Amino acid sequence: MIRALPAFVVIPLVSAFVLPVFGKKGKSAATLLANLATVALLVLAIASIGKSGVYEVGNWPIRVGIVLVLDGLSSLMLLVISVVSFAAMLFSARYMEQYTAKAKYLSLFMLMVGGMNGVVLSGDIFNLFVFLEIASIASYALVGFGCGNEELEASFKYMVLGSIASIFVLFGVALVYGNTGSLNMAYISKAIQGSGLNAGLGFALALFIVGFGLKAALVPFHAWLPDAHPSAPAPISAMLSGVVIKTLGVYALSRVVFNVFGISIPTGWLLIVLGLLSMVAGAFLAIGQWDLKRLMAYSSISQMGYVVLGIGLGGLIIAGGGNLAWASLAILGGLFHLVNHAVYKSLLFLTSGSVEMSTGTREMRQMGGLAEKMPVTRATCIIASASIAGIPPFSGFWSKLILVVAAIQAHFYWVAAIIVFVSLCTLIMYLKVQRYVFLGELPENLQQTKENKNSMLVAMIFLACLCVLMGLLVLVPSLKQSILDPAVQVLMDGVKYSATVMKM
Amino acid sequence: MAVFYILLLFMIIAAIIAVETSDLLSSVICVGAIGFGGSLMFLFLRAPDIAITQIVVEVLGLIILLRATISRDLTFITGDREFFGTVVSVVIILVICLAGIKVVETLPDFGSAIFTKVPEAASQTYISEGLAKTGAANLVASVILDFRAYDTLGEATVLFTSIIGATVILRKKAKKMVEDPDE
Amino acid sequence: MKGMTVVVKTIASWVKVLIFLFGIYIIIFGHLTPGGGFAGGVILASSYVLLMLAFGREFVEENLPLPLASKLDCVGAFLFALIAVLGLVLGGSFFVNFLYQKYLPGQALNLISAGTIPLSNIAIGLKVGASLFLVILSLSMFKPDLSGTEKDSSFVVNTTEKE
Amino acid sequence: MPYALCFLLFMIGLYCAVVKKNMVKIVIGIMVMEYAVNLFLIMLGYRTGGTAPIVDKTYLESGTGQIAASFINTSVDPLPQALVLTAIVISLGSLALMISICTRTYGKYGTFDITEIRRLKG
Repeated sequence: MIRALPAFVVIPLVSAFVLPVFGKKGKSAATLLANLATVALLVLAIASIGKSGVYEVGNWPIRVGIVLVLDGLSSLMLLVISVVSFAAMLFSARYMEQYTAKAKYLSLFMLMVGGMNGVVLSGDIFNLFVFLEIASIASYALVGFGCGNEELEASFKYMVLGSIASIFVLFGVALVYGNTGSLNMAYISKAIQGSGLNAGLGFALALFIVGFGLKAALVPFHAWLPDAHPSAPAPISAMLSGVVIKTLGVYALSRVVFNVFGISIPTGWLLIVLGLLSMVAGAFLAIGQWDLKRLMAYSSISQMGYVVLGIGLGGLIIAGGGNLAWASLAILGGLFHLVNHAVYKSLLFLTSGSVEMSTGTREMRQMGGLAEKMPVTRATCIIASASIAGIPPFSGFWSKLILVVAAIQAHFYWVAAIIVFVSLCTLIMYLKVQRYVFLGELPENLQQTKENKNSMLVAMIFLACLCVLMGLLVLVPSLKQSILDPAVQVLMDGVKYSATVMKM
Repeated sequence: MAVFYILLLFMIIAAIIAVETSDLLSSVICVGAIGFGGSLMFLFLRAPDIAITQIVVEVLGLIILLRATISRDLTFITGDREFFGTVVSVVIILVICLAGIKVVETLPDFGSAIFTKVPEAASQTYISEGLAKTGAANLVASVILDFRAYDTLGEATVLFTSIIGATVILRKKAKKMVEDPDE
Repeated sequence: MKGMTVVVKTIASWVKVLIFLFGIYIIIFGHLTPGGGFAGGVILASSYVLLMLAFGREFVEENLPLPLASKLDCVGAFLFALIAVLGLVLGGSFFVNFLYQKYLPGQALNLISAGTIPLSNIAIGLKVGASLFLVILSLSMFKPDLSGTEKDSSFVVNTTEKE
Repeated sequence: MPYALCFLLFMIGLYCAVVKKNMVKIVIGIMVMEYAVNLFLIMLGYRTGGTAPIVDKTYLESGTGQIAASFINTSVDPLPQALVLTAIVISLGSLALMISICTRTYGKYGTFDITEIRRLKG
């Protein structure tokens, strides 16, 4: 398996290099090729579960060359990326027929996937920056894909903030190199453990937190997300909300904070505060929205808050020398919420795309009564809404429950109260979606609305089934041990990462 | 040493002019000056590869920037965003600047490369064994195309991505008329 | 864009050849002297940009049409990835310099040395040159029409849709 | 001290990108930040009185073909140079995309002023 690690990057990149050569005529062949690539990635990601190891690119030893590192956390992220990209690609096969330049769209899509896989696998901090840029630049272009006024403006805003974030990350890399003389994350971590955190490294850590926080759209840095995510075509919104902010933001942040610099009490508190701010502000802003996709985008900010809160809470307990079982529960809650959110938020964006394609609008006040006209979309949307609001049998309930239990165990009662409160807000906003989109009077101009067909429905039903079944990931011990526990362990181990990587 | 200070001051002055002038064209030309200063600086820092790349990239980047500004209705957009926002950002930037002074002290002195102080730095291997292990006399080439070739794949891909992105953004018509492909 | 005067055109057509050759030199000797694929590729692109400035866009488009440049771009990127994958197949790991280590060690400081590094330089030079040419051509084909704030952007020139 | 000046250059770029309201000015600010970071990286690898990291015949010991100690002891760090080469090309790519977005937006609105363009709600 370890020998096949470059395939995670090579398959998407090579298919992206080949795809633009298909012009208008080879459109269906290009679509088929892109779908095959995502299926292959999905198979590889499933095969990589439970494996771990280091791949030395070019046979250079870890000190000299670049290494790809597969551990629990990266295989979890690979799985999430490939599941969501598989569904989004299936959905776009038909959805993107309304746009021109489909071959280029597919190419950019594959580049985005390749960039994210590269970020997840990289064991070298500069390499992480390079692949971060691939994924970000592809997503800037995809946000502006519609070329309308709104799209261009959102794309520009996203691009400016994203570029500033990238430069911050690059500056952080430069400072780290200036202080430790090394770029490999394991060696940097070792050097930091030896020398302790001086002002330069502390500043570099601050730059990393701001940079990755901008990519993750945590609250003080969230300005671009409510514009960018709704403006993109629906499958891209699903990718952006579902995986891009998680991979480029939360994954990179937790990798750097936990494994490279080592978690400390101030950074733990910082993550908790960022998480709480995002949760509360995102939820309040979302309730007031009337644009379907914009509401979902704000709710993404709020849900990312849960993830960062869980991870930060766990980090705080570890750094404070508390009970490690509580810490691992909090981190498990955060990571499990990350997986859940990837699935149901991408499903929600796909349903919004389906609604938009059929009705031609995103304004909720102009919709209504679509329940009869679009039964499948409606059913999947209900499942996703129930999940995100935390209704018991569905996936979102379990992750929120774990977070609440972890917060209570660690005596953060007010945090638990906020989690429950924000969950109620989430319930309200998705009841609003159900009420205005699917129930009520069917407006005159929407009488002709039809349900979408084929691949779009398959993609939505696939994700809906996952939403229902996802609870099994924590309820069935063997699944939990093979998928979630290794990922939690990576963050729990913290700076032991460097010793682990050097030994592998 | 003095040449570095002169060039850096030149770049900073050019940057201030580029930021503050109200004429967009002069601003773009000042960016060219910064890039030129940077290229000379790279040359004096013993990085001829970077100097060549910087100067040619500068030329093309300038053409791209000029393409965006020339023959446009260059309404002079003076002034900044709202006053309050400006003050807040300036204060934040000043705070970062003060922090930066602390940060700079932690770095090794200018002119004593960091890799000489780290016992297991990769750069020492590159210098002493690069030629024997890769056969390239230009050690920078041996690093970017052999030791760290994976980075270069990423870099070529970034360029590819942005060019595809640019052609996508500049394409003629974005949306087709809505039609049902099944019928 | 009819181009400039005949003096400029004559000089440009000569200088263009020189710049082009210089770009090729920079690429091919990238592993021995400063330079390499990126710098050389940018120089190749700038020779065409000079031609474009002197002769006008249409002339350059006849020489190197957009779809061809777009394909060259893809081919360059693909070749570089191919070298990497060949390293996996022939050398046992991704990006192994298999030519140098196994088949063609060459003598240090010679033109033919360093295995795959010159080949990678050529692939990257091709890719960078084609892609930068592409972006400058696309930008110069874009003609904004300031007559109104129309929704349908009919003024935007078709880039590579024709292919 | 040169590091501090470099840091100042970075801050000028950040100021420009955050405060200005002209789209091209924002792009210029980002470019200035990139120059500063590139310069900073190269400075980290500089040795006083160093040589460029390119081996030529004078640095090869005759007979053995080994690299002379005079090269090993004076060569500047090739690693930051490789990183900066990558970073320059990345910044060129993002510049091209940003300028395309600016040009296209200009075609729609006839201005580069972001306060006039802003159509989206906060």
